[in-house]
Amino acid sequence: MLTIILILFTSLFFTGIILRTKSIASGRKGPGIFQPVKDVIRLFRKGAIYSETTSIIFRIAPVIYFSTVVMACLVIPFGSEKGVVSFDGDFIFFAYVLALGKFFSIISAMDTGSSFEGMGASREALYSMFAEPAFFILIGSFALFTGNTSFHAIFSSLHLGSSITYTLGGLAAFVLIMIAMIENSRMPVDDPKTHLELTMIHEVMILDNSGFDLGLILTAGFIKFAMYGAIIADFFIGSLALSLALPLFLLIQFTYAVLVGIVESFMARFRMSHNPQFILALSSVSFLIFLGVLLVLEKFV
Amino acid sequence: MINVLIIILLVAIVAILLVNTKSQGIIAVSTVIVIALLSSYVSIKALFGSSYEVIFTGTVIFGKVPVIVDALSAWFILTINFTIITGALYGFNYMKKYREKKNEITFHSIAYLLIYIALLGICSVQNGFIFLLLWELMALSAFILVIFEHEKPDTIKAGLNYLVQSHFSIVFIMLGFIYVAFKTGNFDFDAIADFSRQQSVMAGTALFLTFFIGFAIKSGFVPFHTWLPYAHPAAPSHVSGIMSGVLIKIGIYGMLRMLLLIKMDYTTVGYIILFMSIVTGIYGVMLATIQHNLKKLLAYHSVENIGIIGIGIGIGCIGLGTANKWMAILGFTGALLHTLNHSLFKSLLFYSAGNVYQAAHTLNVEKLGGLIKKMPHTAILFLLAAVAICGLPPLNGFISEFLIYGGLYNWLYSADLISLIAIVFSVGGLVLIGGLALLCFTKAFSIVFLGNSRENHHEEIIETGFWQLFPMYMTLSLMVIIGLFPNMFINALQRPVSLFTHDTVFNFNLIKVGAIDSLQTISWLFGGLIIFVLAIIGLRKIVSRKKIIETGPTWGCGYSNATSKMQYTASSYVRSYSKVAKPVLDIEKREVEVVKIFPTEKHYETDPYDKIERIFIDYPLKLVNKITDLFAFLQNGRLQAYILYGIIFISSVIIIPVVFDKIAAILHFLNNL
Amino acid sequence: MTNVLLIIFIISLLYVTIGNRIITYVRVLALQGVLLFGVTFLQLHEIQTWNLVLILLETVVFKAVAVPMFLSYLIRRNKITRETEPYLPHFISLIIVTIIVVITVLLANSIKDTYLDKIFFIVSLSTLFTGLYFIATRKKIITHVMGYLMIENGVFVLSLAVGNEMPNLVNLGIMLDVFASVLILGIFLNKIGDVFKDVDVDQLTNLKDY
Amino acid sequence: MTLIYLISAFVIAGLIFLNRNTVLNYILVVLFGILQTGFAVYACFNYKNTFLQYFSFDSLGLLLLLTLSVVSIAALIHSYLYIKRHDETPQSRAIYFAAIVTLLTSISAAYLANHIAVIWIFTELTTLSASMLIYHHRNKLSLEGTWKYVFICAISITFVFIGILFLSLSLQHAGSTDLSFANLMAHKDQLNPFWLKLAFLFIFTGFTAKLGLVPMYTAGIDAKDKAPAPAGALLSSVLMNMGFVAIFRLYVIISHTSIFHWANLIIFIAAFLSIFVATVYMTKVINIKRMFAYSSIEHMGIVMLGLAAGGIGCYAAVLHIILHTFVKSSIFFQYNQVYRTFQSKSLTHVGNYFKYNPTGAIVLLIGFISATAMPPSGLFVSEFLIFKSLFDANYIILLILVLILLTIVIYAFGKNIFKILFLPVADIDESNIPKINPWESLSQYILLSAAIWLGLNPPAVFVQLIQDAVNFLPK
Repeated sequence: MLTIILILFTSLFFTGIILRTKSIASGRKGPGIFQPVKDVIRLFRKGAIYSETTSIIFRIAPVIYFSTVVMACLVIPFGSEKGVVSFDGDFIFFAYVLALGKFFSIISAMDTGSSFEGMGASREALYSMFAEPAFFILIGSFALFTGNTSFHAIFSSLHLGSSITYTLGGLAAFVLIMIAMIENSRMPVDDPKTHLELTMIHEVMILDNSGFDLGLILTAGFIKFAMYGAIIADFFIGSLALSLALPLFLLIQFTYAVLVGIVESFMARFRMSHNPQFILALSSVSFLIFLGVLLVLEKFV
Repeated sequence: MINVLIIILLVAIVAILLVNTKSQGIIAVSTVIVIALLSSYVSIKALFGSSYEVIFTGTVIFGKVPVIVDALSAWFILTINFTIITGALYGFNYMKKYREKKNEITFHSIAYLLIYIALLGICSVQNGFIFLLLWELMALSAFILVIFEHEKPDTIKAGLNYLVQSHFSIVFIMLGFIYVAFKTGNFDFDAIADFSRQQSVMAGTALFLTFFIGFAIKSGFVPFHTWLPYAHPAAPSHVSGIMSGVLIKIGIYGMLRMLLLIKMDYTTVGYIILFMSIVTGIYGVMLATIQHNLKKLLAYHSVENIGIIGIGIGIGCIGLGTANKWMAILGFTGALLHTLNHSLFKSLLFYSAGNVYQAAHTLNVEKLGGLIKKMPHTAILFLLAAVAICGLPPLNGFISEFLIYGGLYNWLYSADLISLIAIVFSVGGLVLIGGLALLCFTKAFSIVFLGNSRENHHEEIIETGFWQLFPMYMTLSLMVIIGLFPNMFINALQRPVSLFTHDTVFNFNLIKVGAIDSLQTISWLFGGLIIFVLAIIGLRKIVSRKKIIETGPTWGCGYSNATSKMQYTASSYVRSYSKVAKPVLDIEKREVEVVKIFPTEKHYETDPYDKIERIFIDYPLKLVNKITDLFAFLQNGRLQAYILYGIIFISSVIIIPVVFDKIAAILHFLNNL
Repeated sequence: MTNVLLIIFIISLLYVTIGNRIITYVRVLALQGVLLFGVTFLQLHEIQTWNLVLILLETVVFKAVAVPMFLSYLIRRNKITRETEPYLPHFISLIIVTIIVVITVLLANSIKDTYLDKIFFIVSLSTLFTGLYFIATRKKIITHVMGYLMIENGVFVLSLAVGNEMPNLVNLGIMLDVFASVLILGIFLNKIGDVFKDVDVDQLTNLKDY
Repeated sequence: MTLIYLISAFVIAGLIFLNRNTVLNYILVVLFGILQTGFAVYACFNYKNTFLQYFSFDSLGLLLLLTLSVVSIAALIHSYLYIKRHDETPQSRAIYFAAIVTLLTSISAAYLANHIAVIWIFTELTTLSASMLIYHHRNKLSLEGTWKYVFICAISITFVFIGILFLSLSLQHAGSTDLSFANLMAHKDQLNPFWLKLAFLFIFTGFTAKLGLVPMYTAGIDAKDKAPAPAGALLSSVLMNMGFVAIFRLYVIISHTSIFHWANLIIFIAAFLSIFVATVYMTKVINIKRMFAYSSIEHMGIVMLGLAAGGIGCYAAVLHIILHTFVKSSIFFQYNQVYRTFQSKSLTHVGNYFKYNPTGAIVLLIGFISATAMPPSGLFVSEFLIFKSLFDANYIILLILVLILLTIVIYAFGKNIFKILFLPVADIDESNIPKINPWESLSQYILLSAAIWLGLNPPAVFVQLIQDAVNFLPK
């Protein structure tokens, strides 16, 4: 229960922090931390305009997208605190429920019959497809490491002892961040601030959404960010007492946001044709982690 | 009971031969339903305890014929019954468009009944010889069903291809039975058990692998899958539905039956099956993604799903081999449940494809589009089936895949290095399959049903009638029920699974084996998800009550008059994918590049082909032709030559042994030197 | 005496192979018929009328008179050209037939059997194979018939070689065989003569499968 | 009775040949039908008796005689239909029926003969009568076919005669001259193996012309192609059985001598080559009739495989040849209807038969299923048992090769049959396609269902007869 509240809370200013960092980095004054949230609220108040090409799919897709993200948050624990629900193999549920959301966002993009949105959709589908194995192998290796198959059990029984486990943790964090980047379609895979529809992925998919729906989608985006932040945080919180855990959590979320901001302001987006290799590289990194785990457990004979 | 069924069948066939076309359909459907009710009654009893047994005294040649419906048979019979019924109902309405082809319809109805009986028989008969008879009866009647539209050469080609390959399968199975009979002098299934009791484990494994190949051909494991992508598009949609939903599952049944009977090195076999299945799954979905023909795409997805089922079986076997009970339970439960699930959503998908075909008279996705506005029911049904087949919540596909994942993660703890690698690759494979399926079905759905129509169809596209949609909704409802209340079905699976784990029937609710335990929670979550979605939709309604909701053209990014031709096409949707997957695929491109400043008609078309087919089918056929050509001179019409053959035969029979003796003598002499 | 006749018989074979007119073949066949009668007659231990009649019928009447006449009738009727158009030049045929004889001699030599009369065996086999060779290397259809008759003669000699306790039944059989086959062949030869322009085996290669 | 049968049959043949009156002809034909049936029935009641010293109703002979009688009735009916349609001259009709009567009679006599020379004589007779049938159409091609058939048969009959001479030679070592099978059996231990080998080799090679096996099968194909379909049915079913009987009777004796394995080897080689040749041409032919002829070759190969494999294979071989008789004859009868529909025997001009004559199409379909020995046809049983016997006798490699070949056969056969049945041909004028009376297919249905019934659920007496036929062979 605690996690979902925290996630919602952090999601309020997460994107704000990113924007702020970027504007500072580029020497601008920039909007306030809560600007994105304000935008969203305004959007909720607006009316909507739908393309006459679109069908029912286009209308329900944003809702489903949003709900899946929220659903996914339910299984995320907070350190030793359980999530709202926790069961064996809940990370499978986590991944698949997000996939459901993606499915609908893709077909809603295709629903508009615009070639640009189709382009975005196909990229989105491809990249997420490549990203999934990385995530599963990563969690799998930690499941092996801890001997549990649910988020909560894994994180609560995860204690990084030797130096090698720290490197594993580091690698895991890196992979997770990257996955988060892909899922939230940020640098270096996608650039939300580009001006050319041809080079967008996520932004171009929602070109035709407006009003309430757009609001939902953006909100979902914020929550997603915070959610992944939470997972990363869980890696390091482990079974700390709440008094330490809480600030640590916030700190991690903050640094994560800043990191994203910095990356976005000092890096250029990869070429589209290079993205698949990059994403597949993540899978191999997570496989590396898996081997590391084998090393730790002395499975090598 | 059996006699009753046979009598009903014969009466029905005679009746069909007598009455007119319309009532033929009615008779067929009603017969199917009656038989289904009877067999379901028996099977349900078998599924919850008392299994049904009759033993006929056969002839001297093939011994006694036991007919036994145990829990495993029962599960498959029930699966078959449901799809057969929906298929019959759907087919009855589907065939209304073809009423003028009287003979074909007569033929078709009889074949439908025959294949149903054959399937039931295969699931229950326990005598190898009769099994073979029924097996081929099934193949033949399936062939008859497939070639309904026999004026098209492709249909005949597909049918023949199917027939020959299923003959290969029967050859392998036959060899298996002959081997058993050779050792034990008996054809019924007890003999197989005796065999594996007497012979070594190695022999058992060999025997199983022989059977496995036979059944793998039928159920379309890579590389034996090549008949599927031809047979399914050629057949009428309800036939594709039952073929992909039921027919290929009978192969799975065969494998499981043999697993029960034969004692073997389960671990090795498990690894073999697991490996083949992963390859099958990934290869199937990889080819599915690049297909343009909707039914062919679905056919390749059947291959993929067989792969998933196979992964389940493989895990189960390894579980048995390594005495990891929960793993075995999860594996087999997942496999069996996925068998049911796949038969549901795949038949539903084929039925929808059938509706599309009858409305638009084409299955080429590039020519379709925007159908959701014309035929909303079909679109929604297709969408939900697609969601299910991608294994996404909250539908049934997720449940079975979840169980299989559960098995894999359950394997982790008891695993050594090799099996850990195996696990990683299976998980990776399974996830990849999921991802590709998502890519593929987003493509299929959105190109066929969404956006605008890419071609103006000469006649008005209209939604199919209620009675044709009714069986589809039946299927859908069962899918939803499995998705939301999986535990009912899991409980039904206790007995079949406990046949494999060789222990007393256990109650899943009492034992706390990880994945199965969490199904309860998951069904809650699914419910929650649905409610949440509805709530938000409600909220949106409330919020945007007095807001202006208007419609306009799609935002063309500045370009004002976009046409439907400018929409994203299927090939362009998967282009980046096919570029990545080039080495595996085998796509023939034909394009006219833009040359001058004012370009003329430019065109670009791709034609996907199956690499494995090139290797395993086309090349051997070429070889056969080459060899036969070498001997074509024999019948050359020259009398002298004909006489010469006789002389050559006689003289060679006389001379060759002599020559051999001489050579042997010389060699002997040389050795002595 | 028998051996002399048999040797003449073999010589007749050699003569056939180099004969370049059809009529020669017919004559040789007649000669062979006579020779066969002589041989059989000498073989008989005691004269039974019935048996004698049979042999007379089979050899002189049939092989030496009826068949040759019939053949020459066929030749005249179908206006068959007088040349025998072999595929191979004569001297090669001669060599081959000689080789055949030599081989049969060797073959017979290798067989140790008291019941078998060697020289008969040699003659019969060489006749047999010469006949087959004859069929294989001649163009005209009528020469095929002749080759066939030659084979029949060989078989006849063989039946003598086996020893003359042959049951009459079989004797009857072979008579019937020769008779029937010659008749049939003759009839169809006529037909062929009617249907086709010239009676050449190359005409008869339409029924084939490639 | 046998004498009466033979004489009256030949008399009937002569009468038919002589008179030119249609009605009288058909009356005589019917008479013959009755005679044949009566003789068959009579044979059943005199099982295991011997007549005229040269004929005996043993089990194999009886089985095949019954088969022949059944098929011959159908053949006569179809011949009647055939002749009626082809508005033949009285003369050709007379010759046709006379020939067919002679053929059937001499085949029956050959089945029952217990003396190799007698078999030989009747074989000669079959050649004569068959040649008449083949020449029925009196055109260039039929003439050529007849010529080849007669010539090849003459040569092979000579081979057989040489074989018989060698046989008698080897029998002389046993100090006996009587060539009846019983006598040979009695002296089986004293027979001289060397001459016996030669004898078997020549007799086998000679009879392959009738049996339709490598090496002398060649002319038989042309014969079956050129003869009218009803006659072709007889040539490719009962006549082949005659060759089988002849070889089988000698084989029974060989099987008790030292050269048994050698003989088996030869049979294996010939049989396998036959199947191979059949496969080669099944993939090549465009002439439907020849395709069926090649399929017969393939089946004879399978039968001989079963015989040589021994054990249950011998039983299966006899079963197979009987079932094949029914199936193949009905296919040939049906072929005639196909020809009437399309007026062509070339695959390129024939197609979508299912549309024009469903009843016949089903016959062809069932025929195909039976001819390729797919379940649930009867031939599957026999073929299955033959495979099993090969497996039991440890000829695994051979078995696998054969299975591969048979699969190719199924592919080729299926390709052509489905072309005939289902694929429409491009330029066909549907107006002059005759409507074919379904009842004409009745006899074919009866034959096919008989094949299925005998295969799947053989009556005890039938099984017993086959057992008796093969129980002289070593188990």
